[in-house]
Amino acid sequence: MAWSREEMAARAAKELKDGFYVNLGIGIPTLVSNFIPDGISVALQSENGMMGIGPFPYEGEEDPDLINAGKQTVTELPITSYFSSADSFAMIRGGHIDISILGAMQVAQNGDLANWMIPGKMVKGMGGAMDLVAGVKRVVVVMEHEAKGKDGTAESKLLKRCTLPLTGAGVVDMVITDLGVFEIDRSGKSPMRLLECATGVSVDDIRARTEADFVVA
Amino acid sequence: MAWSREEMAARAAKELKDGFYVNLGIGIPTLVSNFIPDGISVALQSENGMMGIGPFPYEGEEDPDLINAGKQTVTELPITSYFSSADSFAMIRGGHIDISILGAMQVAQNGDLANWMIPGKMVKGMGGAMDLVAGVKRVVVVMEHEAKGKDGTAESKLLKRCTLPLTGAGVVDMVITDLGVFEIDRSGKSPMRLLECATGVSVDDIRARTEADFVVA
Amino acid sequence: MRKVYKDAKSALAGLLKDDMTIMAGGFGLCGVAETLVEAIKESGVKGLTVISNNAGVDGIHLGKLLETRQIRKMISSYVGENKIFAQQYLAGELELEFNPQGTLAERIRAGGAGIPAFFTATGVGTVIAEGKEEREFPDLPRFAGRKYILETGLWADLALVHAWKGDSEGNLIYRKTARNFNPMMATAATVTVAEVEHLFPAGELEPDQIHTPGIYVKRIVHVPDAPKRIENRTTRPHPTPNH
Amino acid sequence: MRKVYKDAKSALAGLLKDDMTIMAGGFGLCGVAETLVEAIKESGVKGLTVISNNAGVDGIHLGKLLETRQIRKMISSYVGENKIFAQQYLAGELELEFNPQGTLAERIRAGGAGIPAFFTATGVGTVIAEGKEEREFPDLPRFAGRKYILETGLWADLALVHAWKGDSEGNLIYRKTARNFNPMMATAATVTVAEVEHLFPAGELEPDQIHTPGIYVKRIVHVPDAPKRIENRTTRPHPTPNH
Repeated sequence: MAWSREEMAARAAKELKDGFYVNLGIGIPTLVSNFIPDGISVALQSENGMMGIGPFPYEGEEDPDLINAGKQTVTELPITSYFSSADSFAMIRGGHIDISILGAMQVAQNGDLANWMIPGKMVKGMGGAMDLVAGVKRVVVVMEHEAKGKDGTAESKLLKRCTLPLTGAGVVDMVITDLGVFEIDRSGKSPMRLLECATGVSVDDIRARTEADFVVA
Repeated sequence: MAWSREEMAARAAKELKDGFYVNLGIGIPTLVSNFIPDGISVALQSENGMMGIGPFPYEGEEDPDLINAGKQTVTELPITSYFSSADSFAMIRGGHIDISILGAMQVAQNGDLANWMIPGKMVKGMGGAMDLVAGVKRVVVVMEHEAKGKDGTAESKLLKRCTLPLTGAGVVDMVITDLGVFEIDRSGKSPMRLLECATGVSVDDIRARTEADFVVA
Repeated sequence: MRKVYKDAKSALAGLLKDDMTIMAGGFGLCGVAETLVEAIKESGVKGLTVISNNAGVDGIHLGKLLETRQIRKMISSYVGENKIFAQQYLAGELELEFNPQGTLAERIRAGGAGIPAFFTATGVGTVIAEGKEEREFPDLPRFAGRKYILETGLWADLALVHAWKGDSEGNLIYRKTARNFNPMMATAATVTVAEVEHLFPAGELEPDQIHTPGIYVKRIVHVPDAPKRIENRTTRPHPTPNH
Repeated sequence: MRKVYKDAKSALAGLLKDDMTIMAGGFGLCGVAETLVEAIKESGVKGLTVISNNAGVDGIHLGKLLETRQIRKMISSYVGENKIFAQQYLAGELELEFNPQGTLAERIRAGGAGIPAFFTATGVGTVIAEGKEEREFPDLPRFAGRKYILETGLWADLALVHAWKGDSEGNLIYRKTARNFNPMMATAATVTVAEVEHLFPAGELEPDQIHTPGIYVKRIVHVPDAPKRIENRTTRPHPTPNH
């Protein structure tokens, strides 16, 4: 037993507070917008220059001038505003976005994050990821707990130290995996803490499948 | 004989070329807009956030939201755009304005300019003057050749070295006074050159009333 | 509508404390948040550091806070319109930090944009450069051959901005040269409070025309009767009808 | 009307030379100056350094200049959509400089704004920081307690931007997320050429809504039939009528 992608997204959505300005990464984080709790109103930012992302357009109503950072067609909301890339990253770098929820290849117990390149593979580029993790007030990673190899092996993605090139050093505040929820103290004063186990998952299960050191909250 | 304020402004206007973007300082420089040659079209920038300053409004049509950097009411033109102070000085600092014509208390033969404070007197502030002289492609000073004291004494304002605190070091390209027109090589490779004498003024007149060294072009 | 407050006093409630730093938008008396500044005066908060291009004029806008001696320090580019300012400054009762206007504007933008410091040629060789790091960039063709000084980003506890139109989300649109310092200041404070001449429900402002996205504005107050003042009224005569 | 050119080829006449640096606006295929880039392709100019957030996709926009091997180097933040890019890069035929997207945007803005260098926390502790000056700012409360790296301003020989509306003075208005990198790039090149979907005489655009003042645009060309492409078409079904 473990959380599904939807359950991970739903858990991440609980980190949102009313009035938050939010940047969601590609993949599972995108699903978070489907689980925003009742009574909570948030605005979604897209780093290509938009605050207030609406849902996908109805078929036939796609606007090539209206896309999100994943280059997907989206729509406007009553709160929407547009701005340049410089103004968008001024907003991100300046610490005005409340929370960024994004995926990762690896997270280390000290908050280091790797999610942009695998040496030896063709590098696509970091896009806005380095800016987001450096600038946003709170960074929540949502990822599978382990990387599954083609040969059936599984390697923990929650590590003592990242082995892949970093996206940011000491930038992650929380990690939500299919196995549980971890809190990281960026200052390094406290060790990483396991806050919750996924349904049907025990602390021992998690210990067995985690390279990083953690304490149980 | 010497040039009047209007003649100095008219001479400065000859430095404008068709299509130029221009920033005019307060005082004699403001008069330059009355002498723009036929067939020449320029756009006047105001550092408080406007490109394309129009004439003063008709009486009764003043708009408190539409002022120039001298806090005078002005009007719009068909070419007008507005922008923030940060964007305005990005335009100035970035070297996009073709020419700045401004007044001065002192200019030195190396292009140093002093026009913002007199020690011992209440300092009003430099406003945008330091940004303009540092950023604009070409800086033309229009000023009286001498400072007249209350006791009837006259002191040259065109000096070997400025004695007042500087607005900018090595920033002036041309000086137009009531006595003549001088060219300065900012790089310091060539000495200051006298290009023109005002109507009825001789080179000897100018030498007698100028502390700075200059050669005659 | 959680951002909308009924008046200036309530919009500032809980935000004011002695010795705080406040940014105040405007150029001269154009685009100033005069209603909010009036409420600051009435609050009696003191020891203020005020970041504002100008210092108001005697008895108007920031001039009022000078009269009441609520301001301890001004960070400005030009204060020439204000006699009380001169008196207090010469008497040593008021601190003053002059910044070139473009450096001031950029320092505010930098603060809001997460940039702790930047290099500029403005002020090199002047008193402004004293004590500041100076550097050349010979490897950058566009910038080689001259000197630059390091200037730092500014940040305030509170920013007061004035806009023409605003909506309940905090989105703002400024009008003509009343824009000036307001957009940058809105980005560079822990809390930004906006007064707007016209207040709309969200969705009424065209998203491409919004100058300040609502994320920057925590509180907003409608000031339909805000005074608009002219410092230097300059006009030309109407053309004669038989012209 | 001196800024208005009849087509993309004439708008670029005299501006192109081998080994030049060109900025190209757009995010993905949104807001790209595709007509101007097509004219660059037809000119045959080569050895280009192109500053653009992305590299087009195979056979479209900058993808065409990759096919013709006119590009020597890309300065970008993400090139994942382009297979030709990968091939040429892995074969050592193409240089690549990755910048974090926000750093890229700010470097362009800085170049246009006369700022040779600025500090940012983006990339600290990563490969991006290698060889760059690192510094802390303990005296600035907003910025104390973390590290920053020095990034430099960018400048190009030519910038190509795409706007929704433009006028004969060169004033531009962008539409929705097609704005992206275009406004900064317009400010950061020796010559900026704009293609606009709708061209107006001066005076038709509202001055408060202009995103790029005409001073930045030297040449402008009307492209009423410019292609608009969608990379990832995502939709939801229409609500059922009896819903």
